[in-house]
Order: sequence, then structure tokens, then C-alpha cells
Amino acid sequence: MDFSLNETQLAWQMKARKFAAEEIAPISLARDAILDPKHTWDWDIIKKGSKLGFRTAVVSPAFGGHGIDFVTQALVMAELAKADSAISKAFSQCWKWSHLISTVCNEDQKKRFLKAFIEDDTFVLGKGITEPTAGSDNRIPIDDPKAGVRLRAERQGDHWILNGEKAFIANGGVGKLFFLDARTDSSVPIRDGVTLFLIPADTPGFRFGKQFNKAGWRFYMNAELIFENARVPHANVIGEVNGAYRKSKGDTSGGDLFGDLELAANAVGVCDCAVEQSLALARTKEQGGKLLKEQQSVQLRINRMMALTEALRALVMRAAWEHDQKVHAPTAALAMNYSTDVLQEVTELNLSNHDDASPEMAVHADKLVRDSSVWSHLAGDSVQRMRTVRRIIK
Amino acid sequence: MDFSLNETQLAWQMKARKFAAEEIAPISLARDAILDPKHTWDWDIIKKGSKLGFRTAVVSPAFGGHGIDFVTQALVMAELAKADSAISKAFSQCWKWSHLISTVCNEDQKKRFLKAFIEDDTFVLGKGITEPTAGSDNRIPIDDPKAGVRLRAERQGDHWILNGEKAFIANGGVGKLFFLDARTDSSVPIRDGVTLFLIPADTPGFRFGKQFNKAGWRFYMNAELIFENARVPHANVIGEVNGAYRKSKGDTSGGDLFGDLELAANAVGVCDCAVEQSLALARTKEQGGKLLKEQQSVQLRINRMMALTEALRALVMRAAWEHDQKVHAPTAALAMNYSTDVLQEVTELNLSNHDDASPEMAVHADKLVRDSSVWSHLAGDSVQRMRTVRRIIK
Amino acid sequence: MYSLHLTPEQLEIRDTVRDFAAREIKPLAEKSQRMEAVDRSPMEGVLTQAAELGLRTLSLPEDMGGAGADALTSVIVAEELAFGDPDTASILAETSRLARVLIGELMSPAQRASCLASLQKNPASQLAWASSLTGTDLGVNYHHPAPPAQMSVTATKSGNNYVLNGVSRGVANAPTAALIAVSATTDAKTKLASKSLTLLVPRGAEGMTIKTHASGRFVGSNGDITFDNCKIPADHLLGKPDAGATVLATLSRLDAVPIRQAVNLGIGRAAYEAAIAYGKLRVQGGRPIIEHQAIALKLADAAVRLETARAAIWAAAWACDHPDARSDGSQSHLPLAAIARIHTAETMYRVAKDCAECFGAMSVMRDMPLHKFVEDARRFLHADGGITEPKLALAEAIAGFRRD
Amino acid sequence: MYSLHLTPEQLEIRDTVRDFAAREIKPLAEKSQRMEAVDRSPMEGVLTQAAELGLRTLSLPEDMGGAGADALTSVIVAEELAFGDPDTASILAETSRLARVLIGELMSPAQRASCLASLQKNPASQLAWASSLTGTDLGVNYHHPAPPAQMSVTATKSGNNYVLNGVSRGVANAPTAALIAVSATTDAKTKLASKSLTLLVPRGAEGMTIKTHASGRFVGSNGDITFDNCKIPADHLLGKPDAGATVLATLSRLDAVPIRQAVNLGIGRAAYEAAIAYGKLRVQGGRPIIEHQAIALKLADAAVRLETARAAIWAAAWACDHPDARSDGSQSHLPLAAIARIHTAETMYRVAKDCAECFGAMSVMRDMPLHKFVEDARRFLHADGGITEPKLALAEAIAGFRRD
Repeated sequence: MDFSLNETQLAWQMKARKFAAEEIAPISLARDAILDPKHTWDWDIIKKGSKLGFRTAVVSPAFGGHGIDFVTQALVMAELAKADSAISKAFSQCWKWSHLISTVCNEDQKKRFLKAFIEDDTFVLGKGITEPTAGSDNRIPIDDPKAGVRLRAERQGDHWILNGEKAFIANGGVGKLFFLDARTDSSVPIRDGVTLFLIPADTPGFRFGKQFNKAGWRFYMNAELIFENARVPHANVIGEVNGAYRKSKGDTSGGDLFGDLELAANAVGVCDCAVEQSLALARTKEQGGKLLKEQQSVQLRINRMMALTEALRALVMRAAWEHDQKVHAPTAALAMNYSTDVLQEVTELNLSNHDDASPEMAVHADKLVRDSSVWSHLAGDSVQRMRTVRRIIK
Repeated sequence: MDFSLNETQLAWQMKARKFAAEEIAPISLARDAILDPKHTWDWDIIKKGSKLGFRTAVVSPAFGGHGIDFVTQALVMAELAKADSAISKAFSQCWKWSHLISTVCNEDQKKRFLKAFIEDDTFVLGKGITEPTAGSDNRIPIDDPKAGVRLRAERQGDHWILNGEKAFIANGGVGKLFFLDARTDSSVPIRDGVTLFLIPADTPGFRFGKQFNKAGWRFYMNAELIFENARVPHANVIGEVNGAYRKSKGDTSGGDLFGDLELAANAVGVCDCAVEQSLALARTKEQGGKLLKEQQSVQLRINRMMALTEALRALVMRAAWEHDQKVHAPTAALAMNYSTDVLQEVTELNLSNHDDASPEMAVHADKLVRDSSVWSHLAGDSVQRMRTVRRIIK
Repeated sequence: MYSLHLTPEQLEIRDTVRDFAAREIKPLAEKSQRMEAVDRSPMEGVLTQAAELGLRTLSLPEDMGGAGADALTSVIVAEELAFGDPDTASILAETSRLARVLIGELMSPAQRASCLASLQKNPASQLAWASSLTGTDLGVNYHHPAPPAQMSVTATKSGNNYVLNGVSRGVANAPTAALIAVSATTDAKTKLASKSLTLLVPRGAEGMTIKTHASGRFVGSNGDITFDNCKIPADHLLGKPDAGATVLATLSRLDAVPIRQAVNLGIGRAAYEAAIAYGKLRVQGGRPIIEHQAIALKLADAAVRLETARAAIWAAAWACDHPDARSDGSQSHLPLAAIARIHTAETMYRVAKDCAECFGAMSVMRDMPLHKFVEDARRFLHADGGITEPKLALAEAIAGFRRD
Repeated sequence: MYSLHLTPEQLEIRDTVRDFAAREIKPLAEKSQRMEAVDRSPMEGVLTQAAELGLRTLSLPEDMGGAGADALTSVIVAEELAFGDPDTASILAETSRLARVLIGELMSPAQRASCLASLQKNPASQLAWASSLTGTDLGVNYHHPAPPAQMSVTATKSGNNYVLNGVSRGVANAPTAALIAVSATTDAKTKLASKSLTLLVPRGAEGMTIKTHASGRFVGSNGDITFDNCKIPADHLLGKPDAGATVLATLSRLDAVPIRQAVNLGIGRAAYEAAIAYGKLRVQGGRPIIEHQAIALKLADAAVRLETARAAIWAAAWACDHPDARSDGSQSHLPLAAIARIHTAETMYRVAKDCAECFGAMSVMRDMPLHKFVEDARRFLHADGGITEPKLALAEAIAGFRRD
């Protein structure tokens, strides 16, 4: 049993903490306040972070990345998220899919895309799964061929012709490369009828549609991907045709594991920010001549906030370590689900501590609550909670 | 970062798991069902456990104990508590105070008491702090000389004459030696007017009063300690006269640290038991021809139970490790407070999973809820939560 | 017109019962030996006194010797009695509600005279109804057509008798009832409840044994009734021979009156008032604990829960006697009894727990009241299959799903 | 006598407003550009229509051209309007409640005639009250004698004028009011509210500037009002020169009517009805999600919360017009407005959140209604100092602590 960090882990944590404090925190509230969702993104912070290695952190050194382990990943995400949850996610979203490139893509694909990804500080990745009428049915596939992915891909010689649309796609609008689930056989359930494609942003017939206007995570882009007779070369098929769902079962790259860890680790950082806000407020704001910290209601809220935060942190670190050890455990999935409850309660309690403060003082506390709202559907909806348990209980 | 256990830790964990399954679990429900609180205790299980080292586990090998570290302590408590929370506590209660003997007692006291403690399988310890009208004021001392400890001790030559009573004292009725806070100067606040005494059970003028009849932790004894002109030799004063509260500040034995960890670690074991019960029920009990595990309401409850349990476990292990590293952090105090919420929610959810079962099937689930009820005042009342935060926030 | 005024009669009976509970019931109920969850035998003396006050026949029509109380009055009385002792309240309320339909509506004149005489003879004796209905398994059947209701007791005609066989579980008042209305299916093969009849079975009938629940999940007096070739003369049949379904339906409608919720409310109020009294007495940090924010917040939450639960219970009770308020749109079309049950069960448990916590270690002592409040409130949270089923039933009503 | 029947008039006005909200308000309110929390300017057209329906003067006595609605009717109407648009509901309710006391009770005949004419002239214009009262700091003063109330605006007599100086923050309807009743202290040194007077200040008075809150923590129209040597003729004084305290007390009593809670209830109901409709449409795992237990449990909890919150609001509203129900013991002696506020704030936020979760990613989109329901409900949870202070006030009432 050892909760200490090794030197590499500490170094990345400190680098992330410094970048978060010096570069992210100063722009966070301003980006959040921008009303047009098309204009919240800031290439400058992406480039700066990329130069420090945050964009390419998980790619193996053999391919030009840094190959940080899961524990380090969790630490970095939390540190960045403490300054801005959405900016942290913008970086880690690239980790999620660079796992995929280096593991399941063939040599030709790696050559074409991985090199560019490593070298270009503005090369951002995404993956298109969700469609306007199919979300949860892609996560818990059922036997009905009509359920799940509907975006069609039809073979035409050496190309596939894609038609349809994806919704709520992360890094949509800014991404240079997307992984995409498309239906290549609509006569069977998605388990056997979906193929995974690589879609560069300049693919003819492919464009970004509406930019989603979220209450939280303002910085983070989510857009529609629209395919109108888009032509994608067969060389961009990942793995087997109709094998997207089969493939992901066998994905041992850690991409799946990472997905569960990502939101939970990010939540730890946001909780840290909330605790820090409340402690600072309690120590400095007066009511009727006494500091807030002397009020029992404030003390009780802070106790709950800190206990939840520390419990989540300990759980996330255990999940990260288990990933590094290739232990198969439901810890990360539970941590992801649970991070929703913890994060939303902690940020709400922080806002309650600000109830008596001016609206201006509460702006940051309000942002944390709004940022936490995306967890409801990304990490903690009932479908995802049940999916975690079904794996355990069967 | 390393969550794996070393060989010693694993060995103790396995020994505790075996003892819990083979010896404690078979008697747990029967002891719980005994109505007379005087008769729930079972010397046989204490002797068996003592021979395996569970009673004397934390005493330094230099004094004949086993000197297990905090991580091992947490593991053992959780394993024993999984079979019976109260029996686990009966053992760990001895740990709490054997820390004190070996650290703050003088050589003469050690010679008189520590040897007997090590050798006698029925030598059980306790400490008397709470009085019928003074509980929280002993935990958060205030400046009023009237607040806190009232049991009086007056010097008479080489002896002290004690009068008064303590209430809710653990191992009262079965303990052979008690540490006791007594007021030796009532003109000053307790910080400066209380002395710590060693009270053997056969002290003249000392007797056990009423045995408290608790809803949970039936096995675990709590009694009144009554002092009527009890004569205690001056040689039984620990440290300085009037120094009990000053002393405990400087107690670096880990006795204080342990206190916070104890209930949190015990709660982990009870949560494990609840999760195991619910999983077994969900996998085997049918309703209308379908297994309970197919119902979403059951899945959602199990998800929450497991997430809370794993988060608490991770937090407790971190707190234990920090203690071993002598890190000063509020983790253990937060874990103790938080374990109240986790344990009570988890055991209630487990009972809800049994709602449709027969009362007989729910007997064990009901016991877990009753056992968890003692956390409210031992680990999670508002005074203790505020105390944790006040240390952090000042 | 909307009004939250109680009538002078309601206020008077509430004050009378409040006084009775405080002076006659509570001192006995909170003796330490009765606190134990395991020994909760009915207090006969109190039941007798209550019967003499007319509380056992509160809902029986006035022309039959009762007080003719409406459903609202009956929940007000139940809360007050439960403030003194929830077991006593449950026992009396069960008899009272059964008296209203059994004696008031369903019995023949001869049956009625005999039943009233039997109650008269022993003022501590009660009425019970063994419905014999088995579970609805609403969890697995949510939003699916459910299999038809079945019964665990069968009735076979044999000459001038019916012969009962089977077990009816968890029957309120079984241990203390002078007379038990037993519903049973006449179709031993299908066990369908649609083929039911209901017989009046006197205490001590041969072939009927009652196993009292010494403890467990019930508030009040409760037991399992086993019938082993129990012969009951055909004239003990309730209603006309072909009216079995109507009789069952009439009895089942009783469940809409939120009596058990009112009992639970009384438990919560007892915990709350105890915490207020203690909060003013107990000094910590130099001030009574009621002056500490931490205690204040618990008590405020408790007050909100008590007030909202009482409102839900009163609304559901009143609606039983005023179906027109639903049809004219004044009140919700949702099942108000389910709403009262869910809300009361969830909130009263929180009230009891929060109030008990004000007492520190005393809150877990079996010979002190706080622990009993928590235990009793928890029984309501988990009794009768818990509150998941009522939530699913409510959800079906919300969705407009009808299983009939 | 206890009754939950609404009068035919109440049912009729409810149906009328429900229909108006569904047909005229909701389609405009839920246009994507109005969903944004940051751009919530009042909908003048809707306000005009509502004024023509009489909703702006709902509570004004009938002999002065209003509908003479009681407090219960006013909360019923506020819920229905808020179901369509909480901002519109808040604006109209504020004017209506102020009309009742300002025009109906406090103004001189000349002031009344002028005020009615001004409202008549512009049906979209409103009334506002700048209380200028500063915070009570109840947290730190819980169960301690509090310092006397103070005001942030001063009024100094100068010849035939009063001169106003200072800032009154967070004034509802400030941006849209034709007339603002401004309370101010006459004692510039102590700033004591006990030395207050209230002046009628017309929109556009010289020296008065209004800063509209574009967003922030408010539902409805809201702003800060700054007075910089703003001269108001002495005949604009409300009430007799020595009746300042009475005027302030009369205006302060308005807070007992749980109008804002009714607006919040309308928000919760809007979320709930949206979730039901979507739950029937959206198919997952081969079945509409309303047939999934996970969604069913959310909707059932929401229904319980809506029903209990409505009951708490109606009880508090009705009690405003029926103090005798408290004195005769029919209703609790506790502050029902605080209970309604605490319960509604806590439950409606849960309702909005749970219902929004049924919509997946759509629930966080600023141009869709679900997100707005959650945001609006959260404002009520944290507005006006949050609900810790009302809980402490309730606890003081429970303990019998009186600060006056």
C-alpha cells in the first residue's frame, strides 16, 4: 500500500498545476462568459498546452508521445480541471482517441494520421457515436436491427458513401479527425452491422452542423457532424467491416478503461476548486461582523464537501492504479457514475455557501454548478449506472 | 502509487477473513437476538480471537504484541466487521487503549498492566470519558469550568478518592482495566483540571452500573461505571496531575489517529456484508418468475451501494496509509464522519432490496441497519463533523 | 370552497384524544420495558379506556352506536393516538375502519347484532380482515399487464358449511380480534381472487390458529392465520352468495384511507416534540443545543416534513369522502393515497432519525423512546413491500397506464 | 369546515389562464432565443394581453377595477402563468400584489386616480416596491437579539420635497415599473428602518437610475435603483406623515403570500409534463422510456414533490386571508410561508433536475427548455439569501424565540 507518487507522476502533476494556474485559470471565466458557442474555443491555450505535451500525453513514446500511465493521466486531468473542467476535457478528449489510433489502426493509417496528430499542435480528435434518435441504444445494444446507429455507409468501389448525421459530437467544429460509427448492415442489430471509419475533417461531403449551446463546459465544442454523400476511402475502415462493436469488445488498448476514468478524474479537480472557493470564502467573508467560518451551517457544508471530494479522489486513484495493473474491476465505472453525485452535490453546497454573497462573487461558483450539469448524461444517467451493475451481477 | 498489500498485510487479512467466516459469522445473528444486554457477550469468541492475536494486535512486539501497522489494522477491522460489526469493535477497542499503555504509561504501570494484558485472553480494556450530562463538551472543550467532566478525584495521601459516574462506557461490565478522566480541579476549565487514571476493575468502591441496551452492536458492552469513594493509588495517575487534556494533545502514539480510523474501517466491512447480501438476493430471489437482478430499481440501488462502499474503502485505506507515514491530514476524521453517511445509506438500500422478501429473510439486513445506527453519535454527529472542519479551517 | 378550518367537533375530538394520549397512553407506552421492539403486546387497559371513549368505533355510523367520523377525522385521531403509542393507534384504527364497512355496510342485521354484542362484551377486543390476497409483484409487472390477483386461502362448500384451508399472512389485529372477516377463493385450482367470498370467523373457531408476530416489520398487532379444514356455517357469509366480488371491492377500498400514514405521522411528531424539549434542556458549549445552528436546521427540516406529510394525509383522507373534488378538477387525478404513503414513509423516517440524533448515545437505547421512534418509522418505510411498489403504481397512473 | 374544493370562479380562472399560457405564452417563451438565461427581457406583447385579461390587477379590489382575487387564487394563477413563462408570471404577480395594498389600501384618492391612469395608459407597465431594507444576517444572529433593521436609501425633507439618496438592490419589476414605491429612512445617521417613509416615485424621475439585471440570480424582471439627490414632491408620500411604520409593515406583510413559490411550482410542473411527454415518445431498448422503472421512479418522485409543494403553497396562501384558522388551532402556529418556501425550493430543484435527466444531452442545451427549467429552479434555491435563513427563522419559531 503506497499512496505516494513517483517522480514522473509528480513532475507531470506539477507541470499541469503550473499550467492550470498560470494559463488556464486566467482565461476560464472569460471563455465561459462568451455567449456564442462558436466562439468559446481558444486555439492559443490548446497550442500552449500542446507544446507542454498535454494533447499528446498518452501516445506511446515509440510514436512520438509521452506514454504517461493512468495514474498520471488522472492527476493531470484533475489539475487542469481545477482551473477549467472544459479545457481539461478538451485535452483529454484527444487522449481518448489517440489510444485508438495507436492500437487498432493499421500501419498505413498510423502513418497517415498519427504523425500529423503528434506534430500539429492544433490537431484535435473526436468520435461520432450518438445520433439525434440513438444514444443509449448504442451503449446497451439490443437485438432490434432498428435500434442504434442509423448513419449509413454504402460501399462504392474503393470508397464508402456516407449519409446521415451525428449529434452532440465532442470537438465537433474544431477536430481534424473523427472516428465514426456507421451502419454498414441495417438488416442486423448494431452488434453485427456497424463499421468504424476514420474521417478527416476535409472529407468531401462532410461538414459540421449546428454548434451545441451548452449550459456548462462552454469552452468544450459539441457539434453536429453532417454527411451528405460523403466519400471515404476504404483504406479508412478500422478493423473489419461490420466489426465496430465486436472490435471494441476486444479493445485492450485501455481506450475503454480510460473513458470511465476520464470524467471521474476531471470531477476531482472541479471538487477541489469548489472546496478551495468555500474555504477562502469562509475565512474572509463576514456576516454581521463575524467570519462565515464561525457558522455551523457553513462548517457542516464544508465537512460534507471535503469528505465527498477526498473519497472520490481516493477512489479515482485506485481505479487509475488498477488500470495500470490491468486489473479487471468495476472500480472505474463505479467511480464515473459516482462522480456525478459527488460533483453535483459538492458544487451545489459551494453555491449555497455563496447564497449570502453578491451575484458577482457567486459567478465562479455558478460556473462550477453549470459545468457539473453535463455529468448527468455523460457519466451518471440511469442507463450507465445499470450498465455498470449488469456487468457485475450477471 | 500502489494499492497492493504486502505479505504481512495479506496474511493478517486472510487470517481475519477465515476467523470471521468460520467463527464469528456462525454466532453473529444468535448473539444479536439475545434480549438481555448483559448476556450478549461471548467469552469464547474473545478467547479464540485473542489466541489468534486479534486482541493484542497493535501492541509493539517489544512488549509481546504484534505491532501491526495502520493499514493492517484497517484490513483486520473490516474483515471482522463483515461478519459482525460489534465483535470487530470489541477487539479493536482493546487496540485503542493498548496504544496508550505502551506510550504514555510509566515503566511501573507498564509492568503492572501491560504484561497482564498480553497474557490474559480475557483482559479487555476501556476508557471512561462521557458522563450522563457531559459528552460533546469533552470533545470540544470550552472555557467554562462548569462544562465537561464532573467525576471528582480528591487527593488523600497516596491515594485519590473518586466519586461520580461515567455513562455509555465501552467494555463496561467485561473490562479488566479502564482509563478514566476525572476532575482534579473544578475551578478551571477541563483543559487544565482533568487527570487521567488507570482503574483496575477490582478497585474498591468502583463497580459497573446499568448495562446499556442498544438497538445495534448488541454484542458490544456499554455500561455505567460507578465510583463511590473509590480508592485509587497515586501510582495509577498517568502523566501529570491536571494534565489529561494537555497530554492528549501531545499523544503521538497514534491512539488519537486510530480513533478516527476505527469506525470508518469497521463501516467498510459492514458495507461489504450489505453488498454481498444484495448481490446474492438479486441473483437468487424471484418475483413473478424473474430474478430480482433484472429489475432496474434493484440495479440502481446496487450501483449506489457499491460506489459508496468502494469510495469509502479507498478513503479508509488512504487514511490508514497516511497514519503509517505520520502524515498529518484530516483524511481519517473526514472518513470517520463520512462513514456514517455511507454505512447508513448502504444498509438502508440493502434493506430496501429485501422489502419484498419475508421478514425472516430480512433479519440479517435489519441487523446491519441497527448496527449502523450507533455511527450517528459515535462518528457522524454534527459536533464531530464541525470539529473536523474547525481544525482545517482555522 | 377551499378551507383548512376544522369543524368545532373535529377540534374537540382532537383535543380530547391529545389529552387522553398524553395523560393515559404515553406514560404507559414509554415505560422502559415496553420500548423494546420485541415485546409489544397490546395494552389492554388502554384499549378498554379508548373503547369507552368511543375510539374503537369512531367510524361506525352513529345509528349503530359509533361516532360516524369521516376519513379526515379518523386520520386526525390516529395521529394523536400514535403520538401516545403507535401500536394502540394502529389497533383501534383498524377496528374502526373495519367497523364502518363490515358492520355499517356489509353485515346482515343478525350478523350485526351478534358482532356488536361481541365487541360490547370485551372492550379490548377488535376486528380484523384477512384478505388472503397474495402479492401483486408490481416490480416485475410494471407497465405490463399483470396476472390476475390470487388468494392463499380457499373456501369449499360442504353441506351447510364452508371449509377454509390455507394461510393468510400479516393480518392486522389478528391476535386481538373477536371477529375476523376472512376472504377466500372458491376456486382451489386457479386461486383467483375474482372467485372470492368473505366469511365472518369468530375468534376460537376450530381449525383456525393464529401466530402472533412478536416482532418483525409491523406496527400494531399482527399475525399469520392458518386454516386447517376450518368449518364455518354458511350463514357467516358476508353479503349475498353471488356478491363476493362486491364485498371484496368494498373492503379493498379501505386502503385508500391513509390511516397507517397518520400513525407514522404521530411517531414523527413524538420524535420532534421530544427533540424540541431536549434541545431546550441540554446545554453544550455553554448554550442550550436548540440555539445551535446544527440542531436548528434539523428541527426546521423536521417541521417542514411534518407539515407537508400532514397535508398529504389530510388531502388523501378528505378525498375518500369527496370524490367530486377530483371530478371537478379541484384535486389531482393521481392516487393521493400513494402520494401520502410515499411522502410520509420517506419523510417521517428522516424526521425520526434527525430528531433522535439530537439525543446522542441515548438515541440507540432500546429502553428509551427515541430508538423506538426510529424503529417504528423504519417499519413504515419497509412494510408491505416498501415504497418502490407504490411509486411504480403512481408512475403507471402518471403515464395513464390502466391494468384493468 | 375542511375542504379542498376550489370555487367555480377559481376553477374557471385557472382554466382560462392555463389555456392562455399554453396558447399565447409558451410558444413565445420557449423560442430558442428566449431560452438563454442571459437574454430574458420581458415579453411586452404577452404582458399587454395579460393585462387585458385582468391578470395584472388580479388582486386589486373589484371596486377599483381589479378582480379582487384572494391570495389562494393569486398563487393558482401564478403557477399557471409560470408554466408558460416564469418571468411573465413573476412580473404580473408582483404588480398584482402591490396593486392590492398600494392602490387598494395605502394611496390617497388623488394618488390612486393618477396611478390607475398610468397603468391604463401602458398595459405592459408595472408596479414595483423598493424596500431598501438591508440584510437581516439571520445566520450570525440566529437565536440572538438582532440589530434593528436598516435601510440603504435615505430621504431628507427639503422644502416641499423629499430628497432621496442611496441604492436599493434587487428590486423586482424595477425595469418595467411605471411607478415605484420607494421606502427610505429619514434618519441618515442611524439608517434605522423604524424611521422610514415611503414615496411614490414615477418612472423617469430625475436623479433616479435603474440598472437592469440582464442575468444573475433572479426570475422575472429585476434591477438595482440608484438615487442621487432625487427630488420627490411631498404629496407623493404614501399615507400620513407619521404613518411610515404602518405603511412599511403593510407592504412587508406581502411576503407572506407564497407567490414566488407558486412561480417555482409552475417551473417544476413544466419540467414534469415535458418529461412525461418525452417519456412516451422516446424509445430505448425497444420500449418507450416511461415504461422503464428508472424513469418511472423519477416521475413518481416528481409527482409527489409537486403535489406536496402545491399543498404547502395553497395552505400558506389561504392562511394569509384566514388568520382565524391559526388562532382556533386548525392550522399550525409555525410560519407557513417559510415552510412553503423551503419545501418548494428544495423539491422543485429536484423535480427539474430529475425530469431534465430523462432528456439526456438535450437537458444541458441553452436553447432548449429543460436547461432553463433547471436554471430557474436553481435560482429559487439560492435567491434572496438561499433557504438557510428561512430554516433558521423557522427554527426560532419552533423554539418560541421572539426577536421583537
